[in-house]
Amino acid sequence: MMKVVEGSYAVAHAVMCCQPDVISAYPITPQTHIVENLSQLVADGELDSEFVTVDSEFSAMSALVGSCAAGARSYSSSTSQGLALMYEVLYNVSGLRMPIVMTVANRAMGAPLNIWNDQQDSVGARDCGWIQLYAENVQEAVDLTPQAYKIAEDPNILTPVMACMDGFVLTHVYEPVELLDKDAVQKFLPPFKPKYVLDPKNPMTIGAFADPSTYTEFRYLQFEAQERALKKIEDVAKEFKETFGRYYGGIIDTYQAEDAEIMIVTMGSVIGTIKDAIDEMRAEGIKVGLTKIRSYRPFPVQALRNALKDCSVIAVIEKDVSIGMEAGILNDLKSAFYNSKIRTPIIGFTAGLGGRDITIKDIRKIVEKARAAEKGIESEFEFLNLRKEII
Amino acid sequence: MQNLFTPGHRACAGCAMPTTIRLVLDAAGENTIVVSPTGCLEVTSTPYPESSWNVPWLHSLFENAASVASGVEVTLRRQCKDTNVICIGGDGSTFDIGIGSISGMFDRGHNIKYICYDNEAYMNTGVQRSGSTPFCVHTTTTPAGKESLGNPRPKKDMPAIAVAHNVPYVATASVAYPVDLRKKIKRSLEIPGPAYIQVNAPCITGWTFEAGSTIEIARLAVETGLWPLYEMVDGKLAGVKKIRALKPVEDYLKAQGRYKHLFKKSGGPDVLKAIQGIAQSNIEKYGLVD
Amino acid sequence: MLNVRERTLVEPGSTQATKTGAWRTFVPVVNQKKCIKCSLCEIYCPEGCVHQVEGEFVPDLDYCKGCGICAHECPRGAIEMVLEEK
Amino acid sequence: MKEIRIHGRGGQGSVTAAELIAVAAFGDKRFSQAFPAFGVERRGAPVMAFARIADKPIRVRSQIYEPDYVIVQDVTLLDVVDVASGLKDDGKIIINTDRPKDQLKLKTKAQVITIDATKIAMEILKRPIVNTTMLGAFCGATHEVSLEGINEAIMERFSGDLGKRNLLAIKAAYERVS
Repeated sequence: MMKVVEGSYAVAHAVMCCQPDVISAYPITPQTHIVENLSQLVADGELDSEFVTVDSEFSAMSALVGSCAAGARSYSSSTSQGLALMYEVLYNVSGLRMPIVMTVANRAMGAPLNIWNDQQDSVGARDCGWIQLYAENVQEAVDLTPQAYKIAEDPNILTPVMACMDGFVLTHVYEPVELLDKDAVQKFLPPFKPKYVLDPKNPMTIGAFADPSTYTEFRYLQFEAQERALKKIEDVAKEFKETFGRYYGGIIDTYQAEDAEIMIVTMGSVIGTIKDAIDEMRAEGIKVGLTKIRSYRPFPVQALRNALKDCSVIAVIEKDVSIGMEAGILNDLKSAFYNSKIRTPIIGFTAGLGGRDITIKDIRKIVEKARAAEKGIESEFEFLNLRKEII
Repeated sequence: MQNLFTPGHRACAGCAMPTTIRLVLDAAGENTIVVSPTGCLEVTSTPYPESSWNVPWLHSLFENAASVASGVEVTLRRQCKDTNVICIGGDGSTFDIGIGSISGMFDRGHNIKYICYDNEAYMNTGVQRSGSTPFCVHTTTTPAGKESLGNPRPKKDMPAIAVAHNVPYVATASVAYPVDLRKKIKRSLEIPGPAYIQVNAPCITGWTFEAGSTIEIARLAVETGLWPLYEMVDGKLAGVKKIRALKPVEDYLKAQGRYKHLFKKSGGPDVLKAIQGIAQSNIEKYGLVD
Repeated sequence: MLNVRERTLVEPGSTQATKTGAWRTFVPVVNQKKCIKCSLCEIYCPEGCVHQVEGEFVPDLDYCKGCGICAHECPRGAIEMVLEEK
Repeated sequence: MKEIRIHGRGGQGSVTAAELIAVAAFGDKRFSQAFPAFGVERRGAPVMAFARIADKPIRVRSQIYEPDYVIVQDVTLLDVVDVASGLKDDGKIIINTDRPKDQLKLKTKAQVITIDATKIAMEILKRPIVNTTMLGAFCGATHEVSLEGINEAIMERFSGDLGKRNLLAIKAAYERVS
């Protein structure tokens, strides 16, 4: 039944429905309300989990390597500096094929220190071997949680998943949400039964070192698993729809895209503002549409080629910057199109860094620039709303 | 007092931390470089484009202040400069996430004085439990609940960890005893090598006590034996502030919202006895009462 | 005008540009007759905004946040926290 | 869609007020959204919170710049914050003060409504917390959310005696304003 609750509470409730055996997380704004709500659920006996109050994010993820190896369904959540402090462990977790799920409450990276929203943290970690799914609103962040476990724990996938939601914008907003039903989630998400665990009766070694003769093949197995995940993410999204009646797309989703001349490509909560802007512009006869990236890793190459083959110009809006080479999504999209026949002009905008607001007017400004770019690209990539007067 | 930490910082009204900082800097003087980890002090004193610091100040991350300070100190030594190098961090960065780099700094014997303003939880992120949170305190990650009486673990003994690193000067201090605090800062600067000084700095937002009573709460912590004031020089007890009129721990606990649940829940009285026991063991261990 | 500089460099003591006095609802009123010049209010003030002006201890109301520590700690009760009429 | 901005100080419950508006509007079978001004909330420092009410699901994620309504919990904020900035001319601003309107330094064409919520809160709640009382005034002045909706939201949030006393304070403010 729909209720107005804080985003963080709704996600904590979703985590509770997945019944993790071990939760290990360190406080960091704007993620803390998630771990606070989980602590209260444990303290009130509503959630039977071991909540490990670790001394740092490095230890938070390290503890889960242990718990997962011992056979526990394991959960953490972090953001920004904390995600970066986990970096070494992120590679370790994906390398050991551990199906850990982490909610990332996306926040800017320092320096300069900044606690507000952007997506530099998780986009910056795109090569560490974790699947990355991005929610457009609180309902999707809730729904992503059980789906993430179902994807991660599939024996053919066995890949950790980051369920990303924009910090503050989605963690601290109160809006109507359908909280998950624990029993329905238990049916949708079977118990975690890993094939190999630390067990004296079957004393396997986990984490041996690989020399040049085998290391490549380990990496290839991970690479192949993420390829398979493209279909698994779609299947799980559809299965979730049959059980819970909600669908926010599989690896991508589209909005008013069928006859779109100008196509916006983005991910995360800015999508809400963009949909309102599109409705406004469509009413004025401007053929603009949206293609949402729901899975950033694995990157939906084929799906994007299909969705974007007919439009006349593409505008990528993203909340990260790849210093030295434009930005994350823009890089990936252009490389995804290079060997295809698509020669549509693509222009990129980095916006909303460090929590700067993105309004409907900003979206309309971008669409104007995109229309102009159809005749010839003036600038391939720019910082939206740069305050030149303070530089 | 020297004006080395200017007003206009964004600490909560009634916060003990800026008072602590002003006393530390007043004792250390302007020939001092301060390195801070992320935390309340850093966020409230350096909101770009402003800073309260009238001494050179450097911040990098939450967990590496001691390592960063080590780099500063060896460079100053190389340049034959005698500037004091002081780390000032909260309990989260000191007891938990930064303890690794602190251990390294102590172990290498740098001439760095590490001051911890201890408000006994992660206050900058909203009162979550840290290694410094005392027994059975309510925090947002160790909440009092139907099946919980708050923090299940005792406060980590950080001074003992410093002593175990053969740190030549280790002391505890309190914002309620400014003369004692300044004396200990000056003494740490006179003894070459690393030093660790842990200052009790109550947090009005996190501990929830009556407005204006911040200093009194810190005084009560000392007068009940829960915050022993002592100095360890080369690992041996070298000074203790005696408690003139010992007070029951209840006087201290009932003035704070973070202990409120102990006065309402059935398991409360036993915990109150246990906390009185902690005070008693401090009294015996450090000889706080003649 | 603000000029964003490398290494987020900032001038020392520049928080004085922000008058945190706007935060208070109660203001300390000092009865100079009762004051014994012990300077505890100056020492304990978290803002460090109590100064001696011609021998009298006075809070600088540009910065006083009205926390009440000075009033609470004054050994002679010379400071009273009063709801400020602005 | 109607947009609301609430002004207060750290610790005065501005975010809770925004949340309660959103819960109440949803109880009235409308769609709603509420969020704090993202950032650090220091005890005593001026803070803001926001709410939106609409007849279809709210998707937009940007801040609010031209509110239809403004609620000011603490009149001392008028000296430090431009509480009426962006307020629509046909909007309303509800201020907790015992002083007459013309004594308030306010630059707005919108309708100014004053109420001594502190007095009501002290009488009924015995505490100077005015966030719930101001919701009664908001209800009475704008009718954007029903009194029943606010009452339901309050009873869901505060149980027992505290809940009942909050309802009384809200009713008193509601009647004083309408």
